[in-house]
Amino acid sequence: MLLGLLPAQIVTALDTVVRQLGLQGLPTATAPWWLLLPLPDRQASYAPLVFLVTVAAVVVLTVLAVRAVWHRRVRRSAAWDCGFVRLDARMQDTAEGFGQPIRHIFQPFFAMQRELPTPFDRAPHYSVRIADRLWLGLYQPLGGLVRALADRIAWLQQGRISAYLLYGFVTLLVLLALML
Amino acid sequence: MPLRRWSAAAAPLAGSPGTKQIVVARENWRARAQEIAAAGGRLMALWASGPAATGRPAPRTLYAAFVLPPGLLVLTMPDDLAHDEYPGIEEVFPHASRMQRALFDVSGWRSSDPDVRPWLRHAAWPADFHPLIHETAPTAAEEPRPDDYAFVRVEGEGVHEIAVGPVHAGIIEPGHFRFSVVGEKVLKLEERLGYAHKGVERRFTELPILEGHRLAARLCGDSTVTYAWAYCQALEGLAGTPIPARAAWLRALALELERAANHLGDLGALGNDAGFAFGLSQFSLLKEQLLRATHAAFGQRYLLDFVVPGGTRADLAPEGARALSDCAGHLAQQTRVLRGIYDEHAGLRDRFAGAGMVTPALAARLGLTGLVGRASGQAHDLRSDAPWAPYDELAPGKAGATEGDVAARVAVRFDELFESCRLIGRIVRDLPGGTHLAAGLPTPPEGALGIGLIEGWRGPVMIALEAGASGSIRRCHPHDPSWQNWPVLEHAIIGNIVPDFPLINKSFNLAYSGHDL
Amino acid sequence: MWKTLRQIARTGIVTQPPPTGDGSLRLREALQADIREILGRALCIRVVDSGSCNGCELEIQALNNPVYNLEGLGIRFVASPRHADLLLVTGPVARNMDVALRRTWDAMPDPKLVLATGDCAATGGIFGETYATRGRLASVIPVDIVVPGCPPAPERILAGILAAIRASHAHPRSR
Amino acid sequence: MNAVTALEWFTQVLEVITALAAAPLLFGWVNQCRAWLQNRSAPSLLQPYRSIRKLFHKDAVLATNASPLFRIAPYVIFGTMAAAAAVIPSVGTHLPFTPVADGIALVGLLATARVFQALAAMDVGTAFGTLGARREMMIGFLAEPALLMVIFVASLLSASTALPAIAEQLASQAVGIYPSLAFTAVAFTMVLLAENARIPVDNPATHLELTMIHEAMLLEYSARHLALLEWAATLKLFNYTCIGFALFAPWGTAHSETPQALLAALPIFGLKLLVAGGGIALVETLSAKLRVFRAPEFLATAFLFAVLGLLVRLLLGA
Repeated sequence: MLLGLLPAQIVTALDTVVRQLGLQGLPTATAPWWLLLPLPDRQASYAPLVFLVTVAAVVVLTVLAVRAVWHRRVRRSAAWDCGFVRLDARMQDTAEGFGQPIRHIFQPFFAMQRELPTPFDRAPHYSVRIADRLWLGLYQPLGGLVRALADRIAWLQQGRISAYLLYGFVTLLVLLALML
Repeated sequence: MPLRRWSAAAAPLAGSPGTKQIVVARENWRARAQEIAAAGGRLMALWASGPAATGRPAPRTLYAAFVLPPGLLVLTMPDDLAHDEYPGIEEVFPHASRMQRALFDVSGWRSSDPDVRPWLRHAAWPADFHPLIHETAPTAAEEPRPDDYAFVRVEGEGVHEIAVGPVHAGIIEPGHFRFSVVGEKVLKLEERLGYAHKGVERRFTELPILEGHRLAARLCGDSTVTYAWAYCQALEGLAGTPIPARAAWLRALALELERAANHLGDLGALGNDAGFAFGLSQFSLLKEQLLRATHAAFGQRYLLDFVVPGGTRADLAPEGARALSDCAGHLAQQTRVLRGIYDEHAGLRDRFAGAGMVTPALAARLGLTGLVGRASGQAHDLRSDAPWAPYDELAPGKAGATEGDVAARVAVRFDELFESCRLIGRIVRDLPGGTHLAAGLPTPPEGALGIGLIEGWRGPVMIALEAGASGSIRRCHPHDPSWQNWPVLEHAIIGNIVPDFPLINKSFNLAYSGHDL
Repeated sequence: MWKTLRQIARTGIVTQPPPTGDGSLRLREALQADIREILGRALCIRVVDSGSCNGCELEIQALNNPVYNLEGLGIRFVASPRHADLLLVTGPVARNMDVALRRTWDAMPDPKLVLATGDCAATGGIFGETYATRGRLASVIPVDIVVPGCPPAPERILAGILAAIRASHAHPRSR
Repeated sequence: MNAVTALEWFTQVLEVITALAAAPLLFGWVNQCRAWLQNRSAPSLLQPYRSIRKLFHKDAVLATNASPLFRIAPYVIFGTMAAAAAVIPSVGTHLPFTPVADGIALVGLLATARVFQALAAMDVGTAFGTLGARREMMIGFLAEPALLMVIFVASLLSASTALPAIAEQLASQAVGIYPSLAFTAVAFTMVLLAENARIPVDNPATHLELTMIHEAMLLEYSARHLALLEWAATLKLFNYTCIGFALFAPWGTAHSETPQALLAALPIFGLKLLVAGGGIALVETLSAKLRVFRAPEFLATAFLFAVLGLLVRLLLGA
């Protein structure tokens, strides 16, 4: 939050650290303190604090202006339901539904198993199982390989002190043989 | 073939050429339906009739009309009074389910099929009131109560529902759609209709039989000529009076004008629903020009009450004839240009192709009919399959496609529009002389059943008319092709995403009012 | 692309001048003239079909075509009742639509107007008042303007809309 | 930084007022062009103003479960759009306020508005609100990288990410056309259409709730809140158009703060707006709306165009 609103100060503070480390610092800050980057404002500029204040001010100004011209009443009524009264929680969009378009766009990346109802079903049912193709094709084999290796290596870990002592002894012997 | 064996006993229905009727016992009801299905027959309509009385027991009769290659076959089943339910035929004809549910709502006769949720009845009147068998209507509840309908739930993680309607954002009729979705993906669509239920079947019984065409004309505003003609056809069959040739030709003219106007409207709306406003402005302009030509010819933009028992209300004057044939030529020429633009527009093509697919196999299984059916390989059009006068002379071409997507439905509309323009020109040119209205229709005999069957722009419309005592109506059952096609829309949306639904729905363009009765 | 542009150029501007508002369609004088004037400059319409046969809808849709061109008058149809100033209702108020119609009316912010379109909304029409319908719209929600007709021509609907928002010298129809 | 003169502040204030006043006009102009291209007579140029005025004369209706966020969001969105207008050069480039935020910060500012819009849409919990919010976020997360890439290319050419500096630098070039800029201009136009709910990504004229993106998020709003949101939408289009001018058509902008220069710049600016508005209407007339899942492809194409521009600049130095 602070970084977002006062970036210039923090960047400048960091800059001194950078200079102390003997590296080349940022170009000398010439811009006013409230700008994002200590860069000339012809290249890029962003003043988050002013920005936020301005947007807020414009919004408040709008509210005041509308208050000045609008003198009518507010009435509460049921949400517009196309004249059909019985709306229930089933008509709320679901997370699954909200994400569906994006999933649709990235369909090639997913391996989907869908169970779709047909209009002939008396008790229709829907289910979907989604898996990541990258996961299936890349990470899962890689993970399998690592696990198989680990399984092999785990054989070494017999869990007895005598075995570990033996490992140490063998290692010493090998080192000795190499030295000679 | 078993069908042939028993159906040979069917008796021709007086006044309705090509239509036969046969009485079937209760235990044979489902078997007969199966045999008809096996022979390629399609369920047209299902209704019950019985004198309005205070509840059961009353001598009621169940009717089912099937379209078979030679013509219409009406199966009749008298109530044996020993059973509360009649055998349901949902398994044979999936679209029978809603007809059976509606039949219970109005006639109080339940089928044995599992889905017994109300269809036309919401919460506005009590469950034990059935408008066709109870004399006294219940007093209206002070506070209207919202409907509590058991929608099918899709279980599973992350599934949520989108409820749309009955009040839609556009200028369209009321209906409720319940989507079960995950994000944009549609898992299930369930329709809830009946919002436009106006109690027309009961209203018919309060009208004199010679006045009923006025109500028929107002069952479905976009198909007013179709319905009025179907009603008058049934009535004229009952009365046994053929109409003058000129009247038949004028009715056909009105029917083709209706078809052309609706196709123009749809083609524009389809473009607009795909975000191509140019299409809407161009086609709606053409439609306006057509309506004005109609006004110049008959003094009306939409031909409500144009078809009357015995003929037509107005005749065609030479100036009107010229206005119509000029307009038809102009329409055909402009539509050719616009079709080129639609076909070459990559964006539109991308929206239309592959959207809302109904394969011919699925269409056949679900009984898809009419214009939408013809786009899915169901090449049925009464105008050429079982032509009535004057279509036997006009010999209209049959449009068709097999892709079953929005693009195919657009293509069929274009083809039929061109054909309608041609027919309008032909009718205006070769209109036979004579009178356009037969004088004095006799009162039909009590208890007789007449069937009217007309291929409207949406598909085949049927009206079953049962005469009552001294010129009254005992029972009138109108049937819209939307009964067959609404359930198919629930299938067409599968595999598509939520924002494509309006376009698919528009490409079907089914009736609400005509369906809700 | 060129074909499209050529077709646009060939067609040209086809909008015809709007009719004048018909004050005789007015049932009551609900809003003050200055408010009406402000609404009228940017009127937003919400359509509810309360069980009509779809005939009126076809003529309302025609208002959007380039000939009548409602949009050119600063009037448009909107998707949400929250955005609407005028409720345009067709049909004999099917009881199944009763709740939905009231809710739509309730969802609209004041000041608002109601226009009954077609014989059904005006009187109940051929459907009347039955177990399934409530008959005329005025028995369900307060109505300002009535445009009869079966279906009323687009010019008539437009005249009704304009009567709702433009000051006119005709007195409200006595009931 | 130089001492800020009164005239510079005057330019700054003029800039914001121009934006607030001209944004609805630009919107009205686009609508007029669209109407003409649909063979109809057009509504008044002042129609957006009339709409805003009307909304200020309406009672507000709030959903019973609407939270304070729902009520605050329109002010925040309007405020951010107005603040954005302050850092985008339109008439003049000598703006004392621009050092506060450069092009990159501007993208962040626009994203803030988007987040508030989406949160407010989801606040009431109706299906359409979340539907719109979901699609808006999908469009947003694809459009932002493309927009950033566009700004990077322009800043490579002018060695600055501050929009006025870019505009000044590009306007002072002898040769006006860079191939890299041509690529990025295409990319930017695509982003502009997507971000402002125009065809082919969204349809501003649709009545179909299920297909909406931007409109779906406004369905619950009424009266003053709706007025602010509609005004903010016009401001957004105006801002994007001005970003486009700064990057691709900086000619005619006042580079000094003298009143004469500003007066000379105003008509040129108006002319540019006319052309841009007509261009948007023409694109909208000739194209159909994409399927929702084609929109990502559309924006990915925009991103690729921008990257192409970047590569052309880096590799060919053009």
